[in-house]
Amino acid sequence: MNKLTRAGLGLLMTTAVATAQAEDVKIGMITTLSGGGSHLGVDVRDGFMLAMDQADRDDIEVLIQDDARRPDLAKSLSNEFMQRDEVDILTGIIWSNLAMAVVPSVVRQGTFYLSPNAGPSALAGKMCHENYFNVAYQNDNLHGAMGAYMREQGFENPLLMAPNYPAGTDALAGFKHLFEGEVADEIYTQLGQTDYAAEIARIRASDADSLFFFLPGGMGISFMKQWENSGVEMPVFGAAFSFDETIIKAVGSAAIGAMNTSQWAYDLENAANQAFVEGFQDAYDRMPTLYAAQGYDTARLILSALEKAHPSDQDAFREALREADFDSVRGEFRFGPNHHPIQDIYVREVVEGEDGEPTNRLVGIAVEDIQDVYAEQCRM
Amino acid sequence: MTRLHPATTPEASPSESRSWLERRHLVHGVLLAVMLLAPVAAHLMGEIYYVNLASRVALVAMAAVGLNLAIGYGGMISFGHAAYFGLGGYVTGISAFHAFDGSLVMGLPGSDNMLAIWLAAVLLCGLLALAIGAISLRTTGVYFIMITLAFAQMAYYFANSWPDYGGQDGLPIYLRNTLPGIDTNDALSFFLICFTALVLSMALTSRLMRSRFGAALTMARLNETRLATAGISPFPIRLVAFVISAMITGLAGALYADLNGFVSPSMLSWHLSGELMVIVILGGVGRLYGPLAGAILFVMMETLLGGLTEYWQFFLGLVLLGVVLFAKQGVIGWLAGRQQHE
Amino acid sequence: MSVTLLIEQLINGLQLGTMLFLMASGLTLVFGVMGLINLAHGSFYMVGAYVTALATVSTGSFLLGLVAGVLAAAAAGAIVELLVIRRLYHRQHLDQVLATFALILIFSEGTRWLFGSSPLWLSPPEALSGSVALPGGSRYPVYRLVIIAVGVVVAAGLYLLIAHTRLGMRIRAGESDREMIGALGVNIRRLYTLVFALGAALAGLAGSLVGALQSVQVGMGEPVLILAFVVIVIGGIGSIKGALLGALLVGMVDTLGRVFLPALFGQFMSPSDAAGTGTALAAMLIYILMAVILAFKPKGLFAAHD
Amino acid sequence: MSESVLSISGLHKRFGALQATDDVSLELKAGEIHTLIGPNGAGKSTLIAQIAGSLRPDSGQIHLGAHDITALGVARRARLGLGRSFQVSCLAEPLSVLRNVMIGAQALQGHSFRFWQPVDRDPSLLAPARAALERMHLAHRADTPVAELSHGERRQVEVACALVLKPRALLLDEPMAGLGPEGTARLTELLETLKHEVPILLIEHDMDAVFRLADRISVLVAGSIIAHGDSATIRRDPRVRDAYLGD
Repeated sequence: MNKLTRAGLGLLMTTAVATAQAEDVKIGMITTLSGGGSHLGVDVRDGFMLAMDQADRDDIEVLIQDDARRPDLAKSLSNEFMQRDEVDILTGIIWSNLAMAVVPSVVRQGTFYLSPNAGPSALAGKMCHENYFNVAYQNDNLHGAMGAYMREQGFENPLLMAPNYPAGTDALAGFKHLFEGEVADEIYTQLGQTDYAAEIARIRASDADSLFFFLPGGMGISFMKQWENSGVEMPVFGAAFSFDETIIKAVGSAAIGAMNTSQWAYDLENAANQAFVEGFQDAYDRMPTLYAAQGYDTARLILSALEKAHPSDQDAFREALREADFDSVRGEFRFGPNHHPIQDIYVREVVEGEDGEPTNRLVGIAVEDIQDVYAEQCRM
Repeated sequence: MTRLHPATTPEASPSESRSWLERRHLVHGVLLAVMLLAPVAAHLMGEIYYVNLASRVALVAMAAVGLNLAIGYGGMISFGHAAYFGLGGYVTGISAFHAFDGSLVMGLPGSDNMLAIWLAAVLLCGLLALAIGAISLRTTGVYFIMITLAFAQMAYYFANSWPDYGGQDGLPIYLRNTLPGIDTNDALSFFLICFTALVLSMALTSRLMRSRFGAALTMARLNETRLATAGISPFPIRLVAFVISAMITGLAGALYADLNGFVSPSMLSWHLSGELMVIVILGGVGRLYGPLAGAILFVMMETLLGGLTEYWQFFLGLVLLGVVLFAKQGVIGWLAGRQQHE
Repeated sequence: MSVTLLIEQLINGLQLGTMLFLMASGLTLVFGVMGLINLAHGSFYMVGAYVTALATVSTGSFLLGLVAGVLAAAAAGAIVELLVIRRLYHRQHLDQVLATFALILIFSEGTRWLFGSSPLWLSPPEALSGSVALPGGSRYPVYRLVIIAVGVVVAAGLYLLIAHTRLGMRIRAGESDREMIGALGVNIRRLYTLVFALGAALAGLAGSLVGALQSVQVGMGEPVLILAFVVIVIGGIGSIKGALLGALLVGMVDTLGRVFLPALFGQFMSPSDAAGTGTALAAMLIYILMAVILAFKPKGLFAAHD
Repeated sequence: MSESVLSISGLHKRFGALQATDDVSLELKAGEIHTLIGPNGAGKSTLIAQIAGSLRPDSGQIHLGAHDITALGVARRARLGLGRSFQVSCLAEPLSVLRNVMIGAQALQGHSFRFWQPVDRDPSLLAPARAALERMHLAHRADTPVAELSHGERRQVEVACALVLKPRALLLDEPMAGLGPEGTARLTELLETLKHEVPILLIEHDMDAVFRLADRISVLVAGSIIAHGDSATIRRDPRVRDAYLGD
């Protein structure tokens, strides 16, 4: 139900102006908690709050709002956070089109924005900004890594499919950049589409030798279920977004055998990751996805920076963020000049777990120390 | 054309009408005072968020004033007024976009001067309404409702498909447009612009309805055959009213885009058309101050209830159902007494 | 554009058409007999899908789930008719639009309150999953063929009911002259509740079938509702024959438009822009179709009843 | 008698198998009341609808003075001076009597796309409207909403609405229906004086009023005019008697 815009307290009831002590920090989280893409936002929020609870600090206040994957709603929520709550840091947005609507004006008004997921190419390149950090990846990274991997595996004529929004175009551009070969076709679907009959028919009619698709959240679930029933025989590849734990559980056996690239896997051997996975399962009794890992890392980055400086001192806090002096669940983690991560990308395979449910098993490294191609376009 | 008697009932006897008049003016005065003083108070307390909220109420009310001219005074149940609200918004967005990077739109330079934008928005919405009205007003009853909905959906999907202006992802307006001599970035100044636009739109509607055109439009609504038999053909009267109604809603949309700093196809969605109708009904259809009362009630419910429960629309549904089934007069009817000939 | 692709897309269009007919038939019936436009018709589609999803999980059988879904939608229809719709018959269209708009809010937010806002996933039953070979050598999902079959059976059943049963005779009489059948001693109130519940059941059936294929989430009924309105307006409000033709027409135009327009634009635009422009223009096609038909026949193709 | 004000020639209208208007021609001359009588179902209202413009004839011509108004709409014909009243009164119930009448005055004074001058204090509209009400002895009811009027008063308002158009021809569709004896008498007396200003084509069932008022009578049966002449000849005409009077 489209709401003109959602807002907090009433028109006539003016709140007593909260006198913020000097060291108090307010963090605003706008993420998707309803609709087809809700499990991504729920995981980012849960991962983020897990780190905050573990840190157990009473001087940090986290305000959370649901954007229902609507750009206009995300924009008005960000206005609300900045004008009414005067937050120091904003984070949480999952979808790149919402990030493009919100981030440019937020960072120009002196508020830090730490993206736990959306990494549109524009914000990594010419529209980069000193107050904008991306803790997850630049959208192309995971897709580019899969392009490189498929080239090595000898596939010559893949068919590419993604939703028609910034992250979708980034995904296929990133894939082609490192795949370097010819592609059978590029199919763009509607964001939030649930019926893929027409697309499956086009895939069946094409002469592709493999399918690479980027369909996060509910879109991935709908497609994979309809793909299984369509009887099309073709190896399937994607980035972790199309094969995160929640998707492969809902899709079931159809996902077995699919390969996907991710900058995180729950079976990565490092202390921080083991602590995170156990902590997440104890707190929420479900397996974390990469979104939860990204939410957790974003919170730990903020906590590490707060040790050194308060956001009101912008330069000092920015330096603290740049150092990224925290042990990430992905192991080694550092920022490039455009505040986007330089990190390893791993390959995972969907296999049948002990409990019969499909799960991702780490296979190996697809690309080491990948850096996005847009870094040199960024003038900070 | 279905004959709609929204809230017009026979005139009260002279003695009763004098007390009725005071009550009506009192209510109108209070509404305007609240609309003006609340944001000024919020401004003094440095709560710019509530000043912007008041601007939103004023603009939503103005959009509803436009719709009320069509539904309340003209008896034309348009289920597609979001098309004009959204078009107005996109005129602002596109003009600012081209002013920002200097490129041309169909040969015309973009401009970030609000006066130019408002003029363009009003003209374009008028033209769109002329085209849509010319076809839609040939149908009657349910078909009119459905065809206006269809045209708005066409506008919605067109906005979705236009890649240059962000399509589904919408179009951010990084810098609010300017007005000579006024700092439009100051929340209170922008509110005063919106408030003035609202009051002007209400004054225009009131003046319009007392003029010869208004007399003809009222007769077209109440008894189309009588109007034709008296020598005035109803179609052109309705079409002009439909165009003026769209212009007012379109101008509200243009200002709304500047308030939010963002335009997206959701400004054209049929939900918005529905919400504007809800505001007109809640306030009292065919009443001059209905849209203002309806907009205040709607936004108050959204902010107060929205703060308490995420499912505030459930209660909005119940309230709306109650008003439609039991309190046809709406808030104004309940507060200011039954309809008189305004 | 290979032949197999064309065949498969035509069947996809047919499947969307039958789905739209299930929705549109109820909508046009309610308007034809009671002269009432019901925006909340999409909510019964959603109710059917949710109840089917839950019942299938608890009983383990899709068939039982389906029956539960249809019955739940019919019950919801009857309750809504008794409490709200009954007061609207003699009100103007504005009141009907707003009252049923309010019902959308109540149903959507109520469902979100009860079932939360993330979608439920339900896969079609084992027997109906997988694909079957088509004569042309390509394969086609069994479940979608089942949906087409169910649609055809229901269409035939509806035709028989309207043409050859007592209830059907009353419905046709009600369509032509509402006051008259009241005078003839037909229990109008019961007939209206029955017709409304029947319409809701049809919508619930459509929702249940689609829910297993795609996803069950709040607001899933709304896009289909708008399409259903286009269908009944094109077909002529109140006419079942019009609803059937309108549904097939819109199903084909929408599906084929969504496939072939992007391919057409793909010749001279980037794939992403082509897809965006193509799909949106495809969506606009059906509204342009509707406006054109209304411009020439202001009462739709088979204007049985104003 | 002087030349015709309203002339209908060769009018045909068919609804499927039913020939509702079968080659009808008739004249309305200045200063006369031409009455049209006929049994129910004779096609009187179809004929009136074609003359007033709400129905398009299949063939035939209608002239108002020098103007060929066959293809014109209702509003255009009204402005050219064709006033009419309805068999079932057709007024804006919630509006006052005055407002119902004023709309006609407004139509005569050019287009209605005037957005500024308020109507309720505009003498150029109020004067003609009040004058028309005066003629119909309704001045005292000017500010009363039509909804509160008696049936008879509504008939009078309908005629006033036609008069305000300064008509050159008047179509009255059973104005006496539902009037009491006193109302009928008053209306009859008014029509007698009115006919010298504007000729009247009168459709009426009240035979006393018909025979008293009519200068000429045409009898319409099954869509065509079977007899035509003054009251005396019509009263004696055998065809009329068995087709219609039957006494």
